[in-house]
Amino acid sequence: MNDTLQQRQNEIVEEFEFFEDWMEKYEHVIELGKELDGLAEEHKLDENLIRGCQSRVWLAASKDAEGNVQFQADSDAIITKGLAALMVRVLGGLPPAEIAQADLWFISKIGLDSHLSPTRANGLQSMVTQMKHYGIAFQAAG
Amino acid sequence: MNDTLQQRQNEIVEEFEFFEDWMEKYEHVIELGKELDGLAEEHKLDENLIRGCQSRVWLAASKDAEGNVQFQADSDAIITKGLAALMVRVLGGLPPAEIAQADLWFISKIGLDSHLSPTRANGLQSMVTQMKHYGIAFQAAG
Amino acid sequence: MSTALDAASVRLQFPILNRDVNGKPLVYLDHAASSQKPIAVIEAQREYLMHYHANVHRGVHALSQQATDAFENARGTVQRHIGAAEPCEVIWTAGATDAINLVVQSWGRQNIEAGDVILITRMEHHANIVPWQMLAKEKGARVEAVDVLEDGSLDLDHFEEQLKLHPKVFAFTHVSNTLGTVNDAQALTQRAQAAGATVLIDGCQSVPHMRIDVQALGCDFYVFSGHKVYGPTGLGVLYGKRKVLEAMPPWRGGGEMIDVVSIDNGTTYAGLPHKFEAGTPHISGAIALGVALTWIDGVGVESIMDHETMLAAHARKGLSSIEGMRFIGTAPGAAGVVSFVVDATHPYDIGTLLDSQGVAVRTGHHCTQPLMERYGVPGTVRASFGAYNTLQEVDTFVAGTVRAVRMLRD
Amino acid sequence: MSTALDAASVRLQFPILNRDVNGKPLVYLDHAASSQKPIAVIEAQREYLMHYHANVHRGVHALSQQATDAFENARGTVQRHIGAAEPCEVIWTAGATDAINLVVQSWGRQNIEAGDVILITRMEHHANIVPWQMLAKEKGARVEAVDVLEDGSLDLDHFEEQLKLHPKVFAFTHVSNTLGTVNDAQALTQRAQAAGATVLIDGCQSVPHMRIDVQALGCDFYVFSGHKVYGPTGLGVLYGKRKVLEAMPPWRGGGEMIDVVSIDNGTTYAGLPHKFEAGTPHISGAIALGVALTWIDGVGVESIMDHETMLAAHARKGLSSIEGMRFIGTAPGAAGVVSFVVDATHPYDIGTLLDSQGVAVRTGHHCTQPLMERYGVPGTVRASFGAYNTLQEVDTFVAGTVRAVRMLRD
Ligand SMILES: Cc1ncc(COP(=O)(O)O)c(C=O)c1O
Ligand SMILES: Cc1ncc(COP(=O)(O)O)c(C=O)c1O
Repeated sequence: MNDTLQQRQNEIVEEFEFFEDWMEKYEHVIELGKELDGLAEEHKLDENLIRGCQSRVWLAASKDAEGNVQFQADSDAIITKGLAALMVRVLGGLPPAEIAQADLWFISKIGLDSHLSPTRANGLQSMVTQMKHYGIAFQAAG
Repeated sequence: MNDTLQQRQNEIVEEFEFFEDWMEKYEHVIELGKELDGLAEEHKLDENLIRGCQSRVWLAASKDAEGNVQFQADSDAIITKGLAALMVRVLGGLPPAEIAQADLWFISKIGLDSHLSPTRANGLQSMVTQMKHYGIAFQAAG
Repeated sequence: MSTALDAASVRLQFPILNRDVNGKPLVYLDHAASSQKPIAVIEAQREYLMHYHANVHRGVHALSQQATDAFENARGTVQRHIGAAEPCEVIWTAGATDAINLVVQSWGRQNIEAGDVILITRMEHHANIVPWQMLAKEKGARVEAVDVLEDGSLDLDHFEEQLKLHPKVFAFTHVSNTLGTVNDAQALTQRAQAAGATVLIDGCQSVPHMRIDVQALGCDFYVFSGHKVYGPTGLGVLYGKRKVLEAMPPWRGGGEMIDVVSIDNGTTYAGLPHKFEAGTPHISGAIALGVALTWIDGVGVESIMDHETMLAAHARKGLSSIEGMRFIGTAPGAAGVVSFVVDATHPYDIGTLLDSQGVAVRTGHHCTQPLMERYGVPGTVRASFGAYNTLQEVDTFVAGTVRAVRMLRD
Repeated sequence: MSTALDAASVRLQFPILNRDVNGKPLVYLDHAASSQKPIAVIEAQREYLMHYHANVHRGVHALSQQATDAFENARGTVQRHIGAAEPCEVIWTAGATDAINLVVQSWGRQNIEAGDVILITRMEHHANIVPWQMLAKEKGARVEAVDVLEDGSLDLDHFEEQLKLHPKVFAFTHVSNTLGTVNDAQALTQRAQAAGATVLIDGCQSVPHMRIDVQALGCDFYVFSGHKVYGPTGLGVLYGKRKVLEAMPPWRGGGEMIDVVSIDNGTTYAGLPHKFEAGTPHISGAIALGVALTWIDGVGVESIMDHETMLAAHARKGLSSIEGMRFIGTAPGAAGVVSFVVDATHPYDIGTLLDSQGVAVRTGHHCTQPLMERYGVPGTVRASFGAYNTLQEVDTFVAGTVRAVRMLRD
């Protein structure tokens, strides 16, 4: 288990402990969505697009100088984008192998797991799968 | 209302009043079936056949010297045949017009109406319809 | 004038409306996707399974007879409810989608030829688009659509234009599930038939809200789904004119729909309605649908329609105060559906925030992607109302939307 | 060895078995036509409608999410129950008949060509005959059948003969609903596939009684109906190998089964399993079927099979004393079905007299007319047993039959 990974998830869980109801939680998620840089229009390419039935998610990834993976994510729905921001915060900059094996327990801990259900039409579940695939691919590519 | 028709139905109802349970009723129906002459094999023609899903009924009709209708009926199932015998007993020998308009209330009175339901697969309901059609046809034919 | 509906007493009959969602009382405004069920419908289905379930038809035993009678009585209830001439014109299907596919694959494959035009409208549900597209592809025919005006009403000039193509069939929705537009089904049917088209009407969103008389409409086919008329899931209805149905070949083969089956000498088929009802039917569903339609009659379908229209008007009024509000579908006389987008917000976000306040609305394309294309939106937020909704619920919904928009924009 | 089933305690779970028929306690021996439902199944369906009904998929609100999860969980239950590799290999249909028609009209119309041979058996239910005949007629192919031996088992020599015709498909029943014959599905599948055929197995009469492992069987398709496995009406299952399903075109068009719908630019389809599930599904039915299969697992399907076999043996023994008794289907290892005719009596009469004694049996051709032809009978009397039947009920049935025959003969 990677310390950074656990620490980041713990931080987020603490951050969300404050909120008394759903609306406050979403308020924060929306804020995170707004703060996330997202992708420039010209990078919203089809190859980066993960089509949910209702909202669209873009995900791009690259390997930095240290061999860690950097993610860029965006969505046309702000709540989806906020949740994507959380994923990027947790997984971004980690080594490929750790991403591939990451156990993302924080999502259910903060009560937003319903957004990641495979039957949810927002594309988030596919985004997480895609992040792990990047991990596997960069690992294989060495 | 025709007296004969009412009288015949009343007789049958009285006849069935004796019976204490279903098995006794059917015993009697079976007896009636066995007593009915039925049709000779060579008269079991397709044109006389009424196909139920489960049992088959044959019905032939002719006009006698007085202009009344005489029926001959048969079935490969004996209970169906017994019920057919009751119909012949009630309607046989009546003038066409009366057959066409006959109200056959005895059937439900003796509790055997389920056998005449249009959803029952024995062909009896179609036989009664057919008897009335003969009434109409002979009436029209003069 | 119909008598005003007493929503409070109607509500009592819907057990689900007592529940909470996300810690808030449920406000169910997703009627057009699927209606909730009154207790009478739920209990009818349970009663059946508890006390007289058996396979229908062909059974000599009492249980089978009882089930068959109830099943066929339900067919009679549907017949009377939609004004069909005979029970055998009512065919049970697995849903409206299944019913349309039956027509397309039986009538359509028999009658549509290469070069033929199939006319639909741009406001159709996918169920009334895709089957025709599949048929057109198979046969080398083509699908044309009547345009929709900005307010969501049908473009009648374009309709007349399209009729000049001599479509073999005109398939259209009586009421739009996305816009709420109520089409003049009788007039459209007459014009299309006069131009030589066979007419199918999608009644999914009309049967829950309006009195239907298929003979007065004059259409050849009329379809609807049980689950949208306070009835069961897994069951729909195809109405067809007897003559039209009789001329059609069967679609599904199997038990019930045959007369004689022989491997060596060929097979002959049963008459209506059984010819189109292969296999063991959805018996409990049919019985429950009969109860649902009887329930609607008890409340009064005109009262239901008036009530829903009133709720929709109230919702529109409340929502209008939101800056950047754009209603999709504003035709006069529209049914109890309010569809909208709000500038600089995504429908998914509004739906999610309403959900967290206990309000269930539908967001997305509502299975009408061509309409989304038409209006240039990725989807809409849709609130749709049923007999059980109240003014107070509409207020909760409006306040929730105002709050959601504020959160998303700030 | 499985543990012996406690029929008395199983019975308690079936409310319908407490009722009277014609003044006598109901003895329900028509399991093969449709099974009765345990209270768990009835309540699951009711619970759903009372507390969390909503249209599935695409909904952002909690109710829709809850319904979708339950619906998809049920798919997983089916997958595990029949040993499928993945949930997406389980397709919901309106019943077994609908499932076979789906295969015939999607796979069949894509793969069967003029001159091709479609192989079935003479013991098939009409559901596994008529759709193939319709396809054969459309394509100019022909339907051939494997003969049935006098004892009701499949004529394996004839099967080998027929394989020489290089059938494109072999469709056969796992267990015969009329004879009770249990076919060696694995061996038949292997032989047929080795000869180049795609294999469909009709599991209507096996899933209620046997442990099924579709991967071990190796078949391409496996179908069954909910209402015969202690489950709901209006719902069936098509299992297909992923690769086979993926190569098939969709059958019904509509909502849920699409990816992008455009009138002008064409339409693309969704992946498995949705490609084959157009329209709103039978949500309450799917959930109830999941519960039914879980219920079977709880009792133990091996125990059920043993129990039924024991009842059938007891019935045969009792009936043997009747003069002129002729059993139709006497192959060793047959499932819990007893079919017979008695000299100089008509099945309809025996059925009617049993009914008046409270005993529900099925009479007629049981949707297997080619078998009736084979045995030269107009129909049979069929008693079929489920987990809830008891030895005492079998005694009532035997005594009732003895009495009926005496009445009919004297
Ligand atoms: C062996 C067999 N196959 C197919 C069917 C058809 O099933 P359903 O009528 O539920 O579609 C049945 C039952 O009627 C059957 O027993
Ligand atoms: C107008 C319209 N047509 C067709 C359908 C399809 O109905 P179902 O999904 O019940 O088959 C719907 C509902 O989804 C609808 O609203």
